[in-house]
Amino acid sequence: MISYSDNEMMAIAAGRLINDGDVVFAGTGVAMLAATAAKRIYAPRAVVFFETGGIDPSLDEIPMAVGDSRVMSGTSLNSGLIEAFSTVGHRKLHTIAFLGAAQVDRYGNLNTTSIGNYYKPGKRFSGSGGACDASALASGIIIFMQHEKRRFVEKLDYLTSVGWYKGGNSRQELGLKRGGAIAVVTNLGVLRFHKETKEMYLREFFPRASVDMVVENTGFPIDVSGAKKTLPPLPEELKVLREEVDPQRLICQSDMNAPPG
Amino acid sequence: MISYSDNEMMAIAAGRLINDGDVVFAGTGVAMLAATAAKRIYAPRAVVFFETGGIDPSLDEIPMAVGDSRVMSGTSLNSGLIEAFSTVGHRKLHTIAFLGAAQVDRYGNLNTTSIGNYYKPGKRFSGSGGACDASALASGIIIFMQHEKRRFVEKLDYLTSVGWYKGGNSRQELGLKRGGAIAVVTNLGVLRFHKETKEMYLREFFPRASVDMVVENTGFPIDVSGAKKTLPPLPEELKVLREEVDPQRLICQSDMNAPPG
Amino acid sequence: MERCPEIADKLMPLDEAVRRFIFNGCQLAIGGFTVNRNPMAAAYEIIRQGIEDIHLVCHSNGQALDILIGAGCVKRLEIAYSGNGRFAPTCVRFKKAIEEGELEFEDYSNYQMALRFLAGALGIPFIPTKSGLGSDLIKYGGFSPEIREDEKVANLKYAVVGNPFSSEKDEILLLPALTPDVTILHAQYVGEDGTVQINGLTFADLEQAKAADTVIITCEEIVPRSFIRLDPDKNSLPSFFTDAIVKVPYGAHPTACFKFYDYDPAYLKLYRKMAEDDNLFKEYLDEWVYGMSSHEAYLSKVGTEMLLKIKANPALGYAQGLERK
Amino acid sequence: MERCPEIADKLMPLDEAVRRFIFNGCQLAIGGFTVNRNPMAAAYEIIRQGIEDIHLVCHSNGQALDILIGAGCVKRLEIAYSGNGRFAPTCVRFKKAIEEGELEFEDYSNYQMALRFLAGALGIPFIPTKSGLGSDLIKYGGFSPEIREDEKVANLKYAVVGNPFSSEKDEILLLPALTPDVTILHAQYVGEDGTVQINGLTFADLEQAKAADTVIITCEEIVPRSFIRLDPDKNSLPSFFTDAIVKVPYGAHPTACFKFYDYDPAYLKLYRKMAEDDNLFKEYLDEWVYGMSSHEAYLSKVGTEMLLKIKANPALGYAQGLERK
Repeated sequence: MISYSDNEMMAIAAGRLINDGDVVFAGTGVAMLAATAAKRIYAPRAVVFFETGGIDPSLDEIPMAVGDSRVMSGTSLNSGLIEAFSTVGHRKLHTIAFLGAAQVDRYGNLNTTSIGNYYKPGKRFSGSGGACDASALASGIIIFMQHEKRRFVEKLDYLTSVGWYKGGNSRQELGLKRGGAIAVVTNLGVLRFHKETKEMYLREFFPRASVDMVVENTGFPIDVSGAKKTLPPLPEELKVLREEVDPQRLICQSDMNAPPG
Repeated sequence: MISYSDNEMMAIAAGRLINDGDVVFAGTGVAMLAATAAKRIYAPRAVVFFETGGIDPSLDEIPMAVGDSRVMSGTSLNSGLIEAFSTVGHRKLHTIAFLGAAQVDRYGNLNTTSIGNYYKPGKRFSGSGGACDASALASGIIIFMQHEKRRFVEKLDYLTSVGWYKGGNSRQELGLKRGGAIAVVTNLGVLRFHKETKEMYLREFFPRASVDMVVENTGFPIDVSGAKKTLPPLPEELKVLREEVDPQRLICQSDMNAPPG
Repeated sequence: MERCPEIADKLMPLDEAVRRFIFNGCQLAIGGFTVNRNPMAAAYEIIRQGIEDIHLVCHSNGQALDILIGAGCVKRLEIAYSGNGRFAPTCVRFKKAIEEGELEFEDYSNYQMALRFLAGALGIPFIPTKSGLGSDLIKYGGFSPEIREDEKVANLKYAVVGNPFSSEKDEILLLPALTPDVTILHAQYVGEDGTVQINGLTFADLEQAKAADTVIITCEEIVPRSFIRLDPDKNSLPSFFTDAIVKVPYGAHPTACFKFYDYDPAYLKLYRKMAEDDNLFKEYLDEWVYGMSSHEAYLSKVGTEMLLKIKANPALGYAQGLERK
Repeated sequence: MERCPEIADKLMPLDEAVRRFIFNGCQLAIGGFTVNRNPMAAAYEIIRQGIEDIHLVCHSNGQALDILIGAGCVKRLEIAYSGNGRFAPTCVRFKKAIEEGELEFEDYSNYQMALRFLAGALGIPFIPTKSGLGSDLIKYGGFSPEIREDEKVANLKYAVVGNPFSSEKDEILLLPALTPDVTILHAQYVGEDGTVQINGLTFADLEQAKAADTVIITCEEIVPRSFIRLDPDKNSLPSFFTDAIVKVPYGAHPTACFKFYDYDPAYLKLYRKMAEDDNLFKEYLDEWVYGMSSHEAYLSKVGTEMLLKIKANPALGYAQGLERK
């Protein structure tokens, strides 16, 4: 049995959700691993791009931030924020955004702003960055989280980014005509959203996790009735991740890095 | 006595109105001669640019249209329409636009659209192009006209571009916070606008013209009380125009070319 | 074309691109400006295929606009400017069509049209500007209420609103976004990876492309990936915005293509002369458009001598000393 | 500097540029993004000159933002993101300042801030977007009514309006334009003609510059006119938008400057460590900012060894194989 890190399992599980031809809006850390791995393994015609404006960089080394010079190198095009975000929202593209968060609620809404009173918070995070925009404008978002009760909450301290809002059709009624949360990928498994109610449920748990671990670490009741065990990382998936995507092992070898908070 | 064409006299008279440091938005024909001559003779630190996006081209040959490749050659920057028009309106720049028109009224409003019923006109011209925009947004416009009664009219058939609107403060009241018509340069002389009323008056008549010719060819009563004869083109002005600005004599040698209508 | 697996499904001949993507009644935007980089080969092909009832949305598209109108392909027009510089202060067939009441038309300004394409590119429904306040561009809407019910026509030409961020009275125009069914651009280069590179001024081409549902790129050259990716700061559009890529050398003739060739003054003068007369214009179309089986045949008719005369000096981008009187 | 008559009145040393154009209470925008092309030398000089009460308007300006806040120069902040990638998921001094209630602040998103700069650049008072609907970015305004009376603060954080061009209910956000008093960018090149060229991603730099009253450009190199005009398609800003041009090699250190140098991971880690503790951070400022007579002195302290390590491979734009853990 091959050993692998949480980050590797998460990147692979998320990468498997990408379809060929998707235009993938990547963040940093595991999100970038997942996006790059997806393109190299599952979706060769996917295009990876960054909110800073870099489209389809060669990514010979893994960037440490979306402002890293590595997202400008070997690109199709170097532009800027306006171009990147209008691409995220472009009606003719199927755009998928990878995002991290400090808190998520059952409808896939995200908090990356603060805990406690907004004006004098107990804990302040980095803020929206492009998360609010990608959540509003992309065809869908895939969220990376550490699976902890304090992060999977009944009510967000601050709603930075709209997922399915209040469930049902409420997102559309806001005027957001497409998009919504596709999945939450955690160190324990993959959660999806019910078609009608838009409530989160457990779809897969990772080989090293269990349904009970998910229930214990989720701060709201969660449907786990249909959950199945995830296929572990395949040797060829790990090979691409380690040899092509992150040869310096900056992200692969550790657990999930740099989640807000 | 040196002989010179109407176009040469007009270009020189208009060029003399440009100050060092002005950012000059040039059209084609005489406007381009005037802009280029101004930079080479009177205002070396002026910058000439075009609505198509070309900034400070070398203009080794005179362009025949603002879309001519000659406005993209040797530039500081090649951009596009959005950049060019936002430059025209930029609050920190003193921008002067050179425009032509088929009709002008006493307040320096312009028609480049049509004569007669708008929906089925007796005569259709090219339309606004950038004229409406430059008139609205620039620090000032300088207008080139053939001096004819049918062009200097009591009422425009169509108001394409706002000069001083209805005179007085009416331009400001529209919400246009700067700009207005600085001068009309015709084949007969230079007309300016009264400070308070914003009504057109004759400031200069060209050496080959007279006050009477201006009165006869203007379709509304015009104040000519303070008019003075223009200094004829100086040898050095003509030398620059003919040898540097328009060495192929495409515009210099003819009378005013290509006025709409 | 087998050398380009990344764009294999987008590379196609011109007739196929027009057949697949241009349809009767479509709303169409074309790139270029007056005498530069008009997608002329595509315009000729649209005429040959007899496409009708086009709703053309233009800032200052000179030559392609005029020939599409002249050939009867255009029913409806939103326009800022129809002129060809010194070659036609007002485009001739456009002028005739308006004066004879043959077009549904509405006037805007160049900045307004560029901003409307920008709004479409940004995916926002409108964009504000001060340009147009007080002018007859606002006073006279060109389209009838029936036309305004068409889903590709905004329900209002403009809206004038107060600025909610100002404590004083501050009125501003809102312009409706444009989202054409199809945009056609002529570019210098497309890479084997689908990246588009336009050299020189881009006019409103990029906004027009990003605003559209479908984008056709005709280009002078398909170039290796290594060439197009050498300096990505110069590139114009990533592959995912384009739907058809067509290699058509001299595809902008008789308009110019910066660094490749200049405009063709003799052709533009001939065009103008023939356009002035209805019968001569029919002859012109028969001879230069319908009578041509392809753009290659058209270029043979233009002739090597002229193609050499208008060949651009690559250092300057235009044909130095070209006879232009 | 005598070689550049065209820009003689704009070329100046860094201390002069800051002294002339940055003032207490000014609204300031800075270019770059998280760990890239922050105008760090300018930020250090602002701190050395003791500028106070700055109103900083930012999308994601990581390192410069954090040090300006940490040094007490910033009173008011409009912000989308304060992080430095892996080096500081949330910028440390920013985080402390917010948690301790030391800043007047208001949150936006990156696109919202970029659009607000775009609106300022276009000279329009507001710009619409769908991004933000339903979020707490709209629900919570950060500024008090008194602050909103300041002429550089919009009277509303947002306005939600109906789209007048839609027959159905269609709500949209309007964002107020930003027009900073000063924008500072760090660029790779400025030509002797004043043309600015930025290589690689431009982030929102160009919109920030065009939106501002005053623009300071720090740059790696002043280059001949013949070099900067070789390919104008690559250039970023014409001379007339800039007010001060300052040559500061390594002026973005410890952030990266594409094609010139990478970020300095060791420095960023040291910074983070010292920023975590108030006393250590004072030491850091004394040692690395107040104690430096100039950026040259600062670079000597960084040391040749590190400058060589972070030197970018010009073909790649970054330092290949740099130790980044």
